[in-house]
Amino acid sequence: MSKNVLKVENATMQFGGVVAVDNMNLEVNEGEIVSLIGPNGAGKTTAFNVITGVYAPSNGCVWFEGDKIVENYPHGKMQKLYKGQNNGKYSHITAPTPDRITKLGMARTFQNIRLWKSQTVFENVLIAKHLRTTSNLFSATFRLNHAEEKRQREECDELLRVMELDGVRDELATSLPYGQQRRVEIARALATQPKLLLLDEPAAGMNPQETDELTAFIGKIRDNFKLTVFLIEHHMDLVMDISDRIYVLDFGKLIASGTPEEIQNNQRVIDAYLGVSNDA
Amino acid sequence: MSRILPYLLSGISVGGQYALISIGYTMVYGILRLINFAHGDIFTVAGLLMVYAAATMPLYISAPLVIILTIILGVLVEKVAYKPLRTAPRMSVMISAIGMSYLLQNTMWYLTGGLAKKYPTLPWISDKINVGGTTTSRVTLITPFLTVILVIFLVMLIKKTKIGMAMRAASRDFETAQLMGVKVDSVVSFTFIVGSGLAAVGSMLYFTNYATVTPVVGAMPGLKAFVAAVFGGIGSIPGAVIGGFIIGICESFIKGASWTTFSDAFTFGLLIVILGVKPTGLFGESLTEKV
Amino acid sequence: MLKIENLHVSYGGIRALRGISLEVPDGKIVTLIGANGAGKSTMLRTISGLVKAESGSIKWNDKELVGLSIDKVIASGIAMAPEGRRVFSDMTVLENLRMGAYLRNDKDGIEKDIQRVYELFPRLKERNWQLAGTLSGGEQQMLAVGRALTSRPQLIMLDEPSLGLAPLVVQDIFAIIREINKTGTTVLLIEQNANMALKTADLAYVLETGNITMSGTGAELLVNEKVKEAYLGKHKN
Amino acid sequence: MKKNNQRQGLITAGIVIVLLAVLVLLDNAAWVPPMLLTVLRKGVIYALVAVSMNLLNGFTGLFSLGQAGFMLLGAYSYAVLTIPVENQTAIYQQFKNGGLHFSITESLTNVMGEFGTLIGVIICLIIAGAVAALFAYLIGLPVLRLKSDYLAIATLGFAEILRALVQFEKLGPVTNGSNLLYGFTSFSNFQIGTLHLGTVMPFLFSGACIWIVVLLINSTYGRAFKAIRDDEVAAEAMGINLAKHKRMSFVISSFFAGISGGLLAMYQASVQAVTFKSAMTYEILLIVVIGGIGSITGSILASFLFVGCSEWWLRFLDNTTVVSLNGKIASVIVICVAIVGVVALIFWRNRKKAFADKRNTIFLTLIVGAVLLAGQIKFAISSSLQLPLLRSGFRMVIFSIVIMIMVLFFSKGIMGDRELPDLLQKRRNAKAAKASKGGDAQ
Amino acid sequence: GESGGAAAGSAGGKGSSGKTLKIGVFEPASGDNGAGGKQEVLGIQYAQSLTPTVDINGETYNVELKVVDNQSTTDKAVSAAQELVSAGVSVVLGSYGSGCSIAAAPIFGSAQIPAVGCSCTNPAVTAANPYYFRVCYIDPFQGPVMANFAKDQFQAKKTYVLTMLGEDYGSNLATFYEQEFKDKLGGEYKAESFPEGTSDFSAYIQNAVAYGADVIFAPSATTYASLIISQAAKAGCKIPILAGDTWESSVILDAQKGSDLQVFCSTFFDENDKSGTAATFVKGFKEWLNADKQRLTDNGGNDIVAAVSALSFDAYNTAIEAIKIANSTKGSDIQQAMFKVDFDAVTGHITIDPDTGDANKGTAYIKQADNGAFKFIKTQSVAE
Ligand SMILES: Nc1ncnc2c1ncn2[C@@H]1O[C@H](COP(=O)(O)OP(=O)(O)OP(=O)(O)O)[C@@H](O)[C@H]1O
Ligand SMILES: Nc1ncnc2c1ncn2[C@@H]1O[C@H](COP(=O)(O)OP(=O)(O)OP(=O)(O)O)[C@@H](O)[C@H]1O
Ligand SMILES: [Mg+2]
Ligand SMILES: [Mg+2]
Repeated sequence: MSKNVLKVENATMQFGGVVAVDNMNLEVNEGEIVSLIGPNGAGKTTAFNVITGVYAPSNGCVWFEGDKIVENYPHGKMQKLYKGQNNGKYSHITAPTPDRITKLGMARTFQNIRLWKSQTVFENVLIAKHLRTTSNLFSATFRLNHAEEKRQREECDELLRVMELDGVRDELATSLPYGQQRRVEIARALATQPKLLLLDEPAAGMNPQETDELTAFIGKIRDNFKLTVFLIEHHMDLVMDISDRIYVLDFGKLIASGTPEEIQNNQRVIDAYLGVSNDA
Repeated sequence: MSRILPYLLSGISVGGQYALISIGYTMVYGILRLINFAHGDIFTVAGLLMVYAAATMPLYISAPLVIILTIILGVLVEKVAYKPLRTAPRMSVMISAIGMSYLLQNTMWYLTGGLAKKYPTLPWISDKINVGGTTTSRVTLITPFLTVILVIFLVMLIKKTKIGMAMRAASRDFETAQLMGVKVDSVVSFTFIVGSGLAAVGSMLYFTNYATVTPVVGAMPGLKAFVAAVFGGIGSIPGAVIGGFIIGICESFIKGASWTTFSDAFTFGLLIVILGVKPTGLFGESLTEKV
Repeated sequence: MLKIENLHVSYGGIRALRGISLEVPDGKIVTLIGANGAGKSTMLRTISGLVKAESGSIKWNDKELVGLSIDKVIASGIAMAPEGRRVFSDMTVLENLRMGAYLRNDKDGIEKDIQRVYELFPRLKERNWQLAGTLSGGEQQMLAVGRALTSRPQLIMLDEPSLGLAPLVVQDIFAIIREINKTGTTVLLIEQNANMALKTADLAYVLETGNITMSGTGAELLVNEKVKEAYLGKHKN
Repeated sequence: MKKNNQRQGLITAGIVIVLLAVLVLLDNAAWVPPMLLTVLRKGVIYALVAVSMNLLNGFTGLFSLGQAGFMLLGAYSYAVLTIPVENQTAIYQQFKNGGLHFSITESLTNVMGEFGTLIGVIICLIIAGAVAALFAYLIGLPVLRLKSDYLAIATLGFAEILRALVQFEKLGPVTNGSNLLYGFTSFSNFQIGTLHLGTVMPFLFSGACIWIVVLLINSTYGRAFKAIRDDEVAAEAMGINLAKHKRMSFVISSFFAGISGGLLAMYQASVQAVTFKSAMTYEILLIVVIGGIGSITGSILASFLFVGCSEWWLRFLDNTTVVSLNGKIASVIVICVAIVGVVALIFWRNRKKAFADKRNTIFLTLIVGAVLLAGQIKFAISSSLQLPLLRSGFRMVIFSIVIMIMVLFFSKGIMGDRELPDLLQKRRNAKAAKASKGGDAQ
Repeated sequence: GESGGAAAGSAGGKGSSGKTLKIGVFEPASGDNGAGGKQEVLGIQYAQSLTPTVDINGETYNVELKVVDNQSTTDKAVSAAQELVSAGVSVVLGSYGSGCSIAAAPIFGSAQIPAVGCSCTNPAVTAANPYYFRVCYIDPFQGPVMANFAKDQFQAKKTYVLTMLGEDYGSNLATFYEQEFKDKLGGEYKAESFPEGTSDFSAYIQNAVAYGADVIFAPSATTYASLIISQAAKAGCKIPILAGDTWESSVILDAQKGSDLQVFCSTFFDENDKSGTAATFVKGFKEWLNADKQRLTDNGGNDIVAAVSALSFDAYNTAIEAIKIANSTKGSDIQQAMFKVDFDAVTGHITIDPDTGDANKGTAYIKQADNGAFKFIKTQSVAE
């Protein structure tokens, strides 16, 4: 049994009265590709945001590689509003900013593409290496770090080659077609040298053809970079193709989990999410 | 009480004038996301226009005329300096505003030779009256009432009419607002009409108290009014008004307490403290950007 | 009827549309399919006036649209759900729907249409008071489509309405499109989900790098080998 | 590749040496109009502060309007530390026993002579920067959390607070209250024998600082700044600590603003708090935007243009009678070159656009250029003319109109977000690409 | 650079008829001191119209005025001064407002161009600046004069002192006033300063009343002065207001007009003095002013003769005297000659103190603004 990389424990995220994520528990094991699916507004993106530190959960905690990286309990205004369970189980606040979590080895892409718009593809990837630099302001300014800089540049070029983006290396990232932009976002996330890669709807806006390419691609990078992948997606072809396991979320609660076959035949999931004839 | 009353009165009066000016800032900001640096100068121009108008015509003609001319100027500034830059980076529009402010100031300077002009005495409102043992002019009392009435009217206008909703929609996204059929240019013009009109009224109240007009006299009240707008949460009209009164009254008391050296500094200090506690001002909507 | 002739559009130096001619007959569903960056969105943006045409003409009920300002185009009975949702993020869901009906003056009619949108997307009804900016991606997409519906246009243009929607909702969306079409609204649809789009459409055009390379009824293109190969993906058939 | 770099280094070094030599020459030649030197000195100082503001506004996307405040701190720190002891009683006449009773430059001059003065000046400039940086660090903690315009107005307010603070009577023994500080080491003190170095020195100081900023911007930290500017959320998600990097940029920018304040003090040979008003910040912002947000060379070019226009070339507009021939020809040549240069640059920038798109720009550029040129020519041939409209204040009216035209027609600034070397480089690349493509086709 | 330019300029005056000698006029035409600056320029222009030429070495030089605007601020003053240097002037006159003079002094000094201040009363203008001279009295004299006046005229025990924050003229003068009032005359005072751009003075006026001041001493630029006066009048304040020389301006008259507020200022001469050079000057200057509408406008819209105009008139003549004595257009020669100047000027006899470069003057004139005109009250000197 491989050890789990990510573990979300009793996580609840509440915005005012809206419970976006409700007492969620899940695990992602090393080397797996795990998908998170569910109807719109089920709380998938919110779950990602909790995991990556964008939001501090109202209650619950997140473990990464055996360390507790996020923990919170209802306090302040939330104390009165809190509707979830496990109230009182947690008593610490650990709320690192997203950059700290990324540094630990977790990287993500966004549902709405967020590339740095005035930068080329190469620069987008290179900037993501910043968190791995050991040079300080002084040594960086006066180029005392040229060895490291050179190494990072080479790594980035290598990454672009693997991601088949070397052809557009010096184009402005945001001038590329959608599909390639998604790939640049993935490359950028990989440049931070993560152990766990979180992808939020990587195939959104892609046509079936491109979606197929992406499917193959995700498998490839998992193997190449020895990653664990956790992804959100509405394209069922992709999800069913590559997932080792799937979690299904509805109204903030996990309603099912299992292998693709199990999920595809789960009546509750079909009713809530998949619909009868799976055409998408 | 008799020690405090005069300061309170002058504070409320100045506050009301700041409030009237700051509405112009806050409305333009609300819709164009632009700090209209030229607003303080439009206020000054209104003062100068009154100086010239009152010299040749009776008040019942000159006062409305000045308001109309100021409104025309306001709209003109928008058409010349801001409209061509609708799609330009925000910083450019800001610079255009600063440039316009320069242009207005320098032109006034050129025309007046940089000398102070005496503001005409407006009958009735500048008469002296006695309040609780202190002599003050009638304008001191009128200002807060007028301000509050105008603001209530304005808030109704924006809350209850379609143009109010259109303004809020346009403030975030011109293109999509246009896709809903909003005539963005008209909405913006409307904003400038209201803003400049209020600045003209404000200038009459202000200069009635302060006697002379110089080309740069609007700069400080302009800045204060802007601070008032930020203070109240920029974009919010009631916020601007409350901000204006708070700043006016605080200032007056600080001068009363003989910390005059720091009366401006205090205004800004207060601003920084407020923003530190509430980063979007007292009534500003806190924007949650979803990722 | 919307009739486009020899339309050219460029962004700076990039030529996005290179002489497009097409027709959208009244009361029909017409779809545009094509790869990423083919110029589909540019097409819609040009019709609504968001982008200026370099040359060519766009006739809507015999009225020339090229050169009109956006609000005039919209006032002539066209509505558009733009790419990327573009909801008014600091207005509530309800206010967003009201903005959709900005040009209408029949209060009762507007209320009725808003209720209809709520029926179509119950999720939005639950979120009625919520600021649109905090909605989930899919919810925003529903709102963008709903907002276009409340304007009761003669022609509705939808740019990838199914983007980011759950499979169940995607099926619903296409049902809705057929339904509003039945009430007499002409539909111009852009979709990445070419399969569903072609099944729904009366007429379809294929756009490749700024040119129309194929056209025909939806059913015709659905079985066309080239289309299958390029746009439908390996999973189909 | 390496060879190319080496060649570039050599070329740069060559240019720098030639530039410095020319400056020394200008400084000592009798025929040079003193106004040219004024423009060069003030221009290069403004270039530094514009670059520092660009680092913050253009490269990090933090809209701050506190520049004048940090310059004030720098200017005062520099002045207070360098006023010779013997002058202090006279200068601080209102604050008996005022002054620090020591002067860093003086002490060092006593020990090491001329060289000591130079070292002293450098030390004091660094202290000037450090004081500004320290204040920036302190105020940065609360205000850098604010978003765009809120940050702008908070920093503007902070600058005003600093101004009031410096004028505070209780600090009078150090700051001389609201009175002038003067008599400290200034550019005219830089002289070897009869060789004036008053223009070279600010170029050296500013140049070194700007060079450091450029290095910084092109380093990994500079790239992180740009990422924050382009998308904060993405930057944070990619592991860039927002608070730390924003503060870093703010402090560095203020450091250089402080140094430029010190240089400005040297240039003016006097310091008074009233001159560091928000109007000064606006001027610098104008320079940054006119030059192009995010372009260092743009900021530098714009500084010289701005200072030249406001201080020199347009001055004739203020006088009902035009000055006589002295220095006139030089000024006319300089301004003609500037006008033609800018017009050419604009044309070149727009060369790719379709004519319909650039028609307005072209006409306007031509008209404005022609009017300015005609004005210059008229100015050159007239001996002593009474011209209508020309009187005190007209210069500033024209100046603001010029600014408006710049802003309205070139909303991205002269350089956009590109650098001069980039533009040249790109052209070379384009040529190369064309050549290789041609090769492929055959 | 600077000296080279100056030499080239003065040597190379190429007029069409005879040679030209340039005199720089370094005055504010705008800003807080714009009004006063314009009046000084008028005095100089009038003087030049009377003495348009000067003979040097048997050759007649036409005097050409080169007027620049220092905009009343020290930073703009620097470039304005540089402009004069680059125009190649032989002598500089001005400025109204000591700050600008202090800021520009090093520039004139290093270009070796002597400058003659007209109404800049701060001692620092000439102190340690061998090239700066002046024809008026200085603040260490003027401040005590006003303190003595307050004591003599109103038996004042308490003074409220109001100055603008960051304005050196006012705060300096106030300091000298306060010292005299408290240390020598045994009174007490309360000092406050208002920030630049203030337009609401009601709080300050209330403070003065609350303090129970016998007089208010408010030396400030006329833009603020008019606000202070009109708002004091409006608030019904009865305390006499005193100020320095800058207040002798039509702006003050306008502000005081129609109220019974007592406003006093010290000044450099008495325009209604019916005897001697002053009378001739006043008559001639009025005629000259009235001959041109622009001049009248610049003078503030009337033909009242300001003391600063008289001073600038004297400054011009002092410069001409020095040039004659030096018999040279060279700055350093003229500077040496300054100390030998000795003539009867409008504002009194002028000789220059060899240590400071200031004119030796010992009396001030006190005037009251009284419904549209200045009324001469008395001459005042300092109690020993
Ligand atoms: N604002 C813009 N500036 C420059 N080029 C643009 C801009 N918008 C689009 N383009 C370019 O125009 C071409 C057509 O873009 P368009 O958005 O119309 O494609 P599309 O068919 O809608 O693609 P997608 O499926 O990705 O939405 C593309 O090459 C794109 O890069
Ligand atoms: N800041 C917020 N304030 C209030 N409600 C919020 C906020 N953020 C998210 N929500 C609500 O929480 C719910 C979950 O949103 P989330 O974005 O996680 O959905 P999702 O599963 O990613 O959906 P989709 O597939 O449509 O992207 C939604 O109903 C949304 O409206
Ligand atoms: Mg989502
Ligand atoms: Mg598209």
